[in-house]
Amino acid sequence: MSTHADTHEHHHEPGLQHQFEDMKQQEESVSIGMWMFLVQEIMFFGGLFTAYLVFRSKYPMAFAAGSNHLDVVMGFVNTLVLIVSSLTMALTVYYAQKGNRNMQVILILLTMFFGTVFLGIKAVEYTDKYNHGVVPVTGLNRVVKAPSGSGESNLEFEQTYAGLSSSEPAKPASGEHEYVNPKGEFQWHEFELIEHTVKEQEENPSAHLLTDNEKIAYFSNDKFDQNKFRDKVRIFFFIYFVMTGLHALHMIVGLGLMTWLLWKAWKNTFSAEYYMPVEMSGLYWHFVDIVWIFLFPLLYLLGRHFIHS
Amino acid sequence: MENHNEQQHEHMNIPKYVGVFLVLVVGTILTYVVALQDLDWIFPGANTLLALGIALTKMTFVMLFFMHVYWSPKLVWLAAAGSFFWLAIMFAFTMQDYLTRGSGVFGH
Amino acid sequence: MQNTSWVPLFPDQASTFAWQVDALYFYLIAISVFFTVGIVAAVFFFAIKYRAKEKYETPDEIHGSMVLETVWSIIPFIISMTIFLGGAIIYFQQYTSPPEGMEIYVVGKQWMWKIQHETGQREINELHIPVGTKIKLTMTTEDVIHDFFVPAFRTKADVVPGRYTYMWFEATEVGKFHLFCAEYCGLNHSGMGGWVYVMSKDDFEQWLSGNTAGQTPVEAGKDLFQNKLGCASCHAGGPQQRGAKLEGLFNSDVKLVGGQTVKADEQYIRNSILNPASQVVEGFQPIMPTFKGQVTEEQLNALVAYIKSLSPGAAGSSPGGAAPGAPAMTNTNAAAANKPAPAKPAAKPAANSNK
Amino acid sequence: MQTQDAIIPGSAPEPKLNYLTNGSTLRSWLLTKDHKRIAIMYLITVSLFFMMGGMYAAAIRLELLTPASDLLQSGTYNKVFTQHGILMIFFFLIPSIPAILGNFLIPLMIGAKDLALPRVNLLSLYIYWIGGALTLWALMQGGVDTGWTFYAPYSTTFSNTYVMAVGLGIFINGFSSILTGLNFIVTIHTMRAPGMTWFRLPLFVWAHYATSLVMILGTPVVAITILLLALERVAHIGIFDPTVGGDPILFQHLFWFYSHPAVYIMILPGMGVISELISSFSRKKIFGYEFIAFSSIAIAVFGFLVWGHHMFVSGQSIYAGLVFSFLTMVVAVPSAIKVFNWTATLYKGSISYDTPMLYALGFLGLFLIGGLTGLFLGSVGLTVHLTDTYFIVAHFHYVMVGGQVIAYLGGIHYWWPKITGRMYSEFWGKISAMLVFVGFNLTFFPQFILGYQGMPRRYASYPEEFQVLNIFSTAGASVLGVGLIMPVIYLTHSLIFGKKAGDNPWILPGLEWRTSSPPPTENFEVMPVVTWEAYDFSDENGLDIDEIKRQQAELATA
Ligand code: HEA
Ligand code: HEA
Ligand code: HEC
Ligand code: CUA
Ligand SMILES: [Cu+2]
Repeated sequence: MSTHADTHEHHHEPGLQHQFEDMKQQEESVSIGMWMFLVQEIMFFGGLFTAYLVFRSKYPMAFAAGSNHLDVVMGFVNTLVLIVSSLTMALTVYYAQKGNRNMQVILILLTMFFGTVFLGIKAVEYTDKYNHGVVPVTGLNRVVKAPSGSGESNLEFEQTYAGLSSSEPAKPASGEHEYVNPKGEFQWHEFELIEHTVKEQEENPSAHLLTDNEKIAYFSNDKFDQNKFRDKVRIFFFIYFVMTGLHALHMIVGLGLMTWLLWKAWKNTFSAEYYMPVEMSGLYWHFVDIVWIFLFPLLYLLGRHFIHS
Repeated sequence: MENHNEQQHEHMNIPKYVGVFLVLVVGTILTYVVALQDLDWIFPGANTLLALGIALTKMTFVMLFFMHVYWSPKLVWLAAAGSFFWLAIMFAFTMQDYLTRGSGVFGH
Repeated sequence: MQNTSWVPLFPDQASTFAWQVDALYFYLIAISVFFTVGIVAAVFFFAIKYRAKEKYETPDEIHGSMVLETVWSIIPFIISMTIFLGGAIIYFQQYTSPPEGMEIYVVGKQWMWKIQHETGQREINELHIPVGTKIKLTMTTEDVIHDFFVPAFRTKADVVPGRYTYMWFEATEVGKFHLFCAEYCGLNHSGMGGWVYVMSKDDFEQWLSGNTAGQTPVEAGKDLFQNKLGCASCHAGGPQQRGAKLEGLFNSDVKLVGGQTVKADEQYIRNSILNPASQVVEGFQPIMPTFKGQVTEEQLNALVAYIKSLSPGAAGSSPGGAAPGAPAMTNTNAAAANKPAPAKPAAKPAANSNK
Repeated sequence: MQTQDAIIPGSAPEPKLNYLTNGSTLRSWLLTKDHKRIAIMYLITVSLFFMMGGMYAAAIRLELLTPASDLLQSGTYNKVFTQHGILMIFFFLIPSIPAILGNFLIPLMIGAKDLALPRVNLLSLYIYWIGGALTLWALMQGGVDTGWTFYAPYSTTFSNTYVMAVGLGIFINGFSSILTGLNFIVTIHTMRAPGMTWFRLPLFVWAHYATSLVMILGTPVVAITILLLALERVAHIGIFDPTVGGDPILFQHLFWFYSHPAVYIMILPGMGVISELISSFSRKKIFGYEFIAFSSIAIAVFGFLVWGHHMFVSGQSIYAGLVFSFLTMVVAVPSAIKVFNWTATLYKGSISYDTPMLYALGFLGLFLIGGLTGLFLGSVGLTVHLTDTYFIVAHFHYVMVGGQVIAYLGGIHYWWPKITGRMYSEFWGKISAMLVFVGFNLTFFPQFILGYQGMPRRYASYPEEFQVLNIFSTAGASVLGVGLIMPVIYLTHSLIFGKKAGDNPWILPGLEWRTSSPPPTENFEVMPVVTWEAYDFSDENGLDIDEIKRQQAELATA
């Protein structure tokens, strides 16, 4: 495309690889390559979004319940943090194009700082989920001992367990829920909203409060079944963990990239002529931001309005 | 988006970056506030639709200005648009099955 | 009604769908032959006519023709639409159940078909139906996906865990037809099949009233063992054998997993059939499915009698009346797509399945 | 470099080193960034996987010789066909033409020094090796028995074989495919030589462009699907497991979203090869160049709209079934256009019958049958009867073996002199091509009949009335096996004993024929400038025919 057959005098430019004729060709190649990579990433997350879509349309109430359990404030703050980091990233590119080393270094550090804050908040959230026993994998939740005095038999565990789960939401005792979870299993005790909805639906059969699918999926022998509902909430949390987990993994890779950039910027590598690495890392960083822009409403906000109605 | 059209020929500068940033912040606050209102009276699912609308707008801003798609060659536009088109295919054709199950194949 | 020609080319036509599917098939064969013969003939003709007279000579250039391109895009498109329409019409019938008809419930399970008639009769790997009657199947599975396939009827449908699927057909021929499981379902997928018996309406009435008289318990047991219940698919001996050897079993001492030894009396045999997992023979996997609820008390007695007859030397004692027959499969007219509470996969050690 | 002289006067002297001789240490191979060396390393590994897959095929056919499952117990048989499918599809057929011939030839054909991202290219080879090694390890440990389609919930909850390890191997391998596709797209966009406009690109390049699109857009989805499957297996999370609210059909949607487009990854490159072969051996510009080029893109795009045709009886809605059936018919049309254009190219050509051309003609017939039987399967009412029977087995072997593998063999023969600088034995080449053709038809044609009869696939034992046709099939497979082993022998033999081929043995205008054989590491001594159309056999194509003939005569007497 932009090659010239006659000249071979191109070896003066920094960072030009042997297979290219000139910088322009190289930049174009790298940029297209990065965009193709992002396309690939979009499809990768796309599979998860499809799963989200399918299950949300199957079990909207369970998803709302699960979503309401998430900490909106943390999600909200995290969204802002990521947006700030996107701004600093964009400015990094801006200053790299200007060849301003100090600003680059400062902004990269800031970007990394906000990225780390994001991950930190995420870690707090995850720990919280661990403590509340809503990690959908058995064994990855906090093990809660039975109140002292209870025997060793499984039966007794189950009785305590059943008693708690069907009663009003477990009372906070010294900041913790008082439930029994010997194996670190998935826990779910919040049934007011759904039980309320079920009742309304039964009183008013023509209303569309539950979907046809839900009218089967949450019921056993025509009665609302907490266990079946719990399974569906568990699916929400599974999707939540896979999506945010994969997103966090991308953040970590992004931080790695930033470290490398920092090193390069420190050595003052970038200039108006050569700033591709910054620009490309920026594309990646913004992409990860965009994923979160969708995750926030889809995971944290989807059922909020039920609480307030 | 309209008010950014005149930037077509000049490059981004710091005030503009900050402007985009503010749009994103406002969008985030808006999406949060709106999520607390029950919009089901408009039509069921209005909340979700609105939330997605805001998210799409935010995404558009990030892509156009932070990722410089606005000034990029057609191929980049194509890649960006194409991948969302493909996502749409995946969603639409999967849901076309689920949403027509009731009266569908194995249904009575 | 088995096809007996040396190289059978077409399966029996035994349902109302069969001729339609066959007609579509012949239509497609005609199209295929037309295009294949046309193109292959053209290739041969060109290949001979225009073979290089001299190596590496250059013929005249031809660039292409818009007219031709249009023609050979539009014609295949039109033809393919006729194919689509034909298929769509048949498909619509196949998967839209008629309002009236005889309902039969089918449950797939690794690796057998359990069938229950509205009147309560239960069968395994066999389906008896009357000719000329619309049969509607309501199907599900206890474990993985299977597929109920009767080639002679030209129809099939997957059975999916966690929901019900439906299919229907109307048999047009009296006879015995293959029933296959067509969706891969694990170890004994190829053994998961049996027969569909299409009977005249009178015969079917006879069958419904359970008139299979004239057999001794041993004969009846043998029939159950080899055909009706599919025990032989595991216990037949030979390299396929996955189940324990039953010849000489009666009154012998059996070593169980866990070191215990028990005497194989009637009670033991009975228990092996109803609760196979409770006493697993050493050296075997606990794969034998339970037959609780699928065999009646008389059938159980017949089976025990038959298994005893495999050990001629052992002293016989008459099978005693034990607990009354267990209730049927729980699969009654539950709401469509209601979860049929599939059995948990039998004792899968977590360590194993995590590979 | 005599051919270059015609374009650029005063070019460089005869190259001393070619890509094979430029460095002979193991390190110089393993750390190479040269696309040609990477292609050779792919060739070797991919062939090994093909042989393994072939041995599994032999085991399948031997077992099916008799109705009972006597040679292999059903447990073993299940593993055998699963591993046959997995190795053949993910580790042989998908990388076959793109990673070997595409890798080797795309830079040569567009006049570039290398692919745009050589390090990414090497990375993709390593990823392929890692994924392959992991899979092989899992097969040695005990293998996997889920079928290559990994349907849930069998794969997630019931199978106690090495599903995770094999899944991980395929997951990793997927990224090799993604990176190759990415590299091709970038290369085709930015690395074309001056004058090499889009519509001067050989159709082989167009086909690879389309293939790459599918690789980038489809492969990530199967990656995430396998990831979910693995999570379901370890954590019993309920996304595919119906006992806790999951949906096994969702797995099928996600799987086929990739795997139907993937069948076009498995045929488009072959179609690219055939376009080259038919044009070259009729010595004519291909008929309807633009139509063939755009039909590749159309296949890639429409290929994403039809995945539900694998799920007609799975429990998806009647409406979805009809839509997918309709679109399946639409996607067949671009393939039809290609077939007609290839046939028309022969018209008034100057056709010679070297081995590659025999393969090309074989492809035409076999792909035709394979594709037309695809229409049987796309017609939903008929598929209800045909699905999961041997009819499908026959269909996909016709398109995959009769199509892509035959094209691959044709391509290997055709470019063998370019790749190695040596000529293979025409005599043995022709014999083997014919054995493959006959053996192939004998193996798989009876399976159409078996399928319509109702013999289900993945059966270790089958009712006796199906035996006769199965015997035919097994007999055919042995002929096919012999036909396929022969090239391994005579091609290897030719490496040392073959005649020197010369730079342009078939006297063709393509850019890849205008450099030396084997090409130098930098591909061209002098960067070419393209002034001719694709497949230009006229006098304006800048070839010095007399010089080429002189070189050939020299080689003949030497
Ligand atoms: C290289 C791989 C390849 C290719 C190219 C194709 C091509 C096609 N395939 Fe195939 N297919 C597979 C590989 C492939 N397939 C595999 C591996 C499976 C099984 C997977 C599994 O379950 O394990 C499968 C299964 C499969 C099914 C699912 C069957 C089932 O499980 O129920 C269907 C259904 O529609 C189908 C259809 C088609 C169609 C319509 C085409 C079309 O693209 C074909 C187009 C070509 C032509 C039509 C020929 C040329 C045309 C003419 C000469 C003109 C005449 C044309 C008209 C009149 C339209 N295929
Ligand atoms: C690229 C894909 C590909 C290729 C090339 C082949 C090649 C062959 N396949 Fe395969 N096949 C599949 C893909 C492929 N297959 C898939 C995806 C399935 C479905 C799996 C599933 O259900 O999950 C399948 C299933 C399948 C079945 C059905 C099994 C069943 O459902 O029960 C059968 C049965 O005949 C079969 C046979 C053959 C034969 C005889 C060949 C022959 O063409 C092979 C000939 C090749 C060789 C013999 C190797 C070449 C030889 C050498 C390089 C020399 C060294 C070799 C020896 C010394 C032996 N295949
Ligand atoms: C899926 C395979 C399978 C089927 C079908 C099957 N069995 Fe079994 N059977 C086994 C296996 C494996 C064992 C050994 C392990 C055990 O005891 O559970 C066994 C054990 C037994 C035993 C105890 C044998 C001993 O040596 O102590 C009896 C009796 C028996 N089966 C009878 C039957 C009868 C009667 C039927 C049919 C109604 C039947 N089986 C169907 C697999 C099967
Ligand atoms: Cu059940 Cu296959
Ligand atoms: Cu397909």
